[in-house]
Amino acid sequence: MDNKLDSVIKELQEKFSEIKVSEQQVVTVPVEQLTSFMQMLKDEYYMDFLTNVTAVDYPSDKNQNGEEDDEEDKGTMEVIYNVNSITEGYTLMVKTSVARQNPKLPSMFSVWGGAHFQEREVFDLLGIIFTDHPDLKRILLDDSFKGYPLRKDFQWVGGRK
Amino acid sequence: MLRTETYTVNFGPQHPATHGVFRVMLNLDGERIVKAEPVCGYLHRGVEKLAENRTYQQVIPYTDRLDYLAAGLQNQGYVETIEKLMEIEVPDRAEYLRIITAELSRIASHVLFVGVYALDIGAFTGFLLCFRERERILDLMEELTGSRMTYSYARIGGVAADAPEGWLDRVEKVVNDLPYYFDIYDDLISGNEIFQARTKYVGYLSAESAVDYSLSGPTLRGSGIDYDLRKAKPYSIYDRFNFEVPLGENGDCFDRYFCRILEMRQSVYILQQAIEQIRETDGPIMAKVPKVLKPPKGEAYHEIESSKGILGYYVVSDGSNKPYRVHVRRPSFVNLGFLDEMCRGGLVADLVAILGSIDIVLGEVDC
Amino acid sequence: MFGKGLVKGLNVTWKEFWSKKFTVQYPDEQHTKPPRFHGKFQLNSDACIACGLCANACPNGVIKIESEKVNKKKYLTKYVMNIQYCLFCGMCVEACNKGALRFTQEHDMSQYFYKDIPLVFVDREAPKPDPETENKEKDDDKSKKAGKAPEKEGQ
Amino acid sequence: MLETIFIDIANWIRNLLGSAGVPALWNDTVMMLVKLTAIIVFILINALWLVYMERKVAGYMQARIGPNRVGPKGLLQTTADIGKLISKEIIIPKNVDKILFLLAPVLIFVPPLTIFSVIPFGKNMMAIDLNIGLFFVFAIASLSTLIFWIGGWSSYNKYSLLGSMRVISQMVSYELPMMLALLGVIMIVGSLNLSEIILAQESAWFIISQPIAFLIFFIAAVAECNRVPFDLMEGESEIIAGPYTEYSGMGFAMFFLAEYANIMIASAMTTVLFLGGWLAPFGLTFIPSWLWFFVKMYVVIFVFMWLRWTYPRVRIDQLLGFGWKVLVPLSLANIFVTGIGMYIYRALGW
Repeated sequence: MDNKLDSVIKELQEKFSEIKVSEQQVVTVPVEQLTSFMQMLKDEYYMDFLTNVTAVDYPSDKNQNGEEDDEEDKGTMEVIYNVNSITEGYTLMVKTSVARQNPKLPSMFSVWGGAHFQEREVFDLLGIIFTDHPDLKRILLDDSFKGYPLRKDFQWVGGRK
Repeated sequence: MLRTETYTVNFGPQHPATHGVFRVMLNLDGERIVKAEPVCGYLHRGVEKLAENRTYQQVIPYTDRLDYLAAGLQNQGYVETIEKLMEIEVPDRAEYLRIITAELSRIASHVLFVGVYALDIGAFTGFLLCFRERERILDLMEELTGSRMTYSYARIGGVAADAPEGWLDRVEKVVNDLPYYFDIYDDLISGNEIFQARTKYVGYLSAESAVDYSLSGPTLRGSGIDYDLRKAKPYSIYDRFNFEVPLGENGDCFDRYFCRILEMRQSVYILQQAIEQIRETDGPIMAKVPKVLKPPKGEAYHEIESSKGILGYYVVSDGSNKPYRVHVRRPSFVNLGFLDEMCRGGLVADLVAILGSIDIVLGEVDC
Repeated sequence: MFGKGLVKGLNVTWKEFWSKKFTVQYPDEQHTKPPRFHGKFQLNSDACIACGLCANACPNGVIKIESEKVNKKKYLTKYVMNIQYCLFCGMCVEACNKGALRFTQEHDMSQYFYKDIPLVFVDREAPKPDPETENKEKDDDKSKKAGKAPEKEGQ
Repeated sequence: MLETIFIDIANWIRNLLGSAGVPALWNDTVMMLVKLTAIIVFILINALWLVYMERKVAGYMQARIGPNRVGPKGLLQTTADIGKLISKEIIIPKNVDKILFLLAPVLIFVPPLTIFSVIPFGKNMMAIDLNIGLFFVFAIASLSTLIFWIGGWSSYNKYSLLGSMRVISQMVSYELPMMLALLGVIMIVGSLNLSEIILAQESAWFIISQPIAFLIFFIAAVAECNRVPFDLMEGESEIIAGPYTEYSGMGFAMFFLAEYANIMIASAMTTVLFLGGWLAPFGLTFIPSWLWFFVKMYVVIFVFMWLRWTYPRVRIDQLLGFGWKVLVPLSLANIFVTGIGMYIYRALGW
């Protein structure tokens, strides 16, 4: 199974020179090529099942340490896609990172319908904007909620004494 | 001039058929559904955020509260992810105990589904009869873990406690009794012509759109797609058991319902094998795990087949004793994504049948 | 034939009508609870050494422990569980090395007033230390101060 | 003695009044009032008992024991429930049509009470011996639908409206096969008088000679009473409680009890029309006729409950389709066959 995935990744590396592959076979794709890369995964490698979409917030170290810095936030947010192939049986983790200042990337709704709810959830909790998403609005939190709770700098008010 | 108007009905959040606090904004034309927009979040507790302030072990009780009807599966999914992250080998006996709890949880969840679905369709008796059988499973779990629903049984590297004396015999007895009760459900619910009229050819879900919308579990298999992670990518020790993956043909509510009944029978089969094999397996129930868990920097994504569908945990570690990020891919939540298309053109009564056949748990949807 | 399922269903309910009933009439009869049942907590305050492992293991910050140092030993002065936040996961009982904290079979923990909910196991003054040992302790304190710091951090 | 106990009581009162010199017209009026009061009390006590019975039957079919705490064996459970409901506040939502909203629960008991005045409970035991009894019964019975609709419409609630529209469509499509099915019986008897219908069953109950008519009538009666599997009006997993959604306290209790009054009527009519009314089967005449009537009625009521706790609910389109496509043609065919049968019967000169 892994061998199959290895060959797929190798082929992908030939086609997209800019992608990076880690030891755990995690593919990192730049945002610009994301849509064409994903479309290729679906059309040519039968990766028809998008299981998981999520994102992780990585603020830059400077801000984490609390040092005052007037320069713009250099932190990033990683968006993670887990794609399975029902027919071939392999699974692939695809990552892409966007700037924390302006977290925008194309929606995968046109490739997999399953992205619809999950991207809405990511938008809701992390504030990443998926352009071309048909109905991007809050899904778990209240519409009037301010802030994005899963960001690391989110300040939570309330709770028990 | 004669004209008709559509009107909006708030179906929920306090509605008996939404299985909790879930709301569907219905646009109705008479009784026909024009649009059904699911609105969730009434039970959002921020488990993912809470997990960031807990140590790795302390997250386990919170996973119980996601799918509280099948907590054993939730625990298993989480601890296996951490074990994947830390590369821990779990002892065999612990694996068997996990499988037994997981499959018992699956049956408990499916039995409840059958009962609740009967209730949704209008048959009250099926509901309470199913509870009677579920109770026996809960009693077993209480004996093993001390809790009836939120087990917190799996631990990173093993399980919390070994089976008490005679427990396996009692499990075997219950497991051998179960098929008799499934026959009763078949007589009372599945075989009933009114029930079939209500569910057959209702809420059609084509195989293509099921895959496209990432639906999983019996909802996907009801449309005839053979995708059960226990078979497709055997995790834990599922490769040691013989079982089949039941599939539906038409992709309607009845197929989704009946898949679950058949799945319970397969679970019974797995359990019988597991009990036979665990009797020959002695040994520790815990791997050698440090008291303070500090997984190496990195990330892991692991999927298991829960009773509702594919349950995935994504955990990022930054090397400290608390997870940097925990994300749960909840099957109930993703399965809801196709509700609107399935309901369109149906009647209000069909919405209840369709929503019931997806088998959502609000604790899991809202996380 | 159409109607077969309908008759079968009627047959099932007819049989159930005459069969054994499963109701447990609660206050009069009670379910038997297994030994591992997660009921009300019980603390053996003599066995407790106020190490704080239980408080650390708790995912929800339910347990509050206060202790004073008497005669070189930690003396437990306060042990309160705010069980309104308790998940009954059993992590604290599992963490206890001395077997001081354990579950009982008692499940009825309802109270009329909110202030009565927390379980106060220990709330006492520390006994006056013996003057002889106290002097010794003072000497020990000075020498051991450096060693103590990491212990506190662990809590 | 036991056979005529109620008639004796009535005669005793009549004689008492007569000997006291009350004019005949007043005597009749007083007698009528006594009879109607007796019927009202009878219905209310029965409705209370039926709620209890329903809960017990439900419990037993669901492997539990049902109410058993209030009173001996839980017999006072319904009384306690009604007491609770009476003491509750009647909530009137903001935009409801107040007059109709409050009128509906008051009116809901009128049709059942009226109908019971013509039903023969035993030999010569009826308040009014009406010539067109059967016609009267069904004319009044369909009125209760209208009252449900009044309640649902005035509630200003979408669920109530959906429920009341369902009631109307259900009534329209099931009243027809019900009446058509009964035509077979009426053709054989040649009278609309309920006593005569019972007496015509001396040799064989109509359930034997008119089995299809019985089935159609029974199904339609279940539908008319809004019972499972045709309880679309309530449909608690779809439209919460239908027309009752906004009712609270006593308003709700009235609707609730009226449901059982309607069941009593449906089962009483089934008994009268198909099960031989108060006629004793197998020559067991030592048991009083009115007791036979009750036994038969309660057997039918039990079947009603048995169905309710077994079957799921049908959908509105299936309900209407079943009524128009199956029951109506079937009942027409039944009339046809009955007519031919009667013709042959007469031609043979039996």
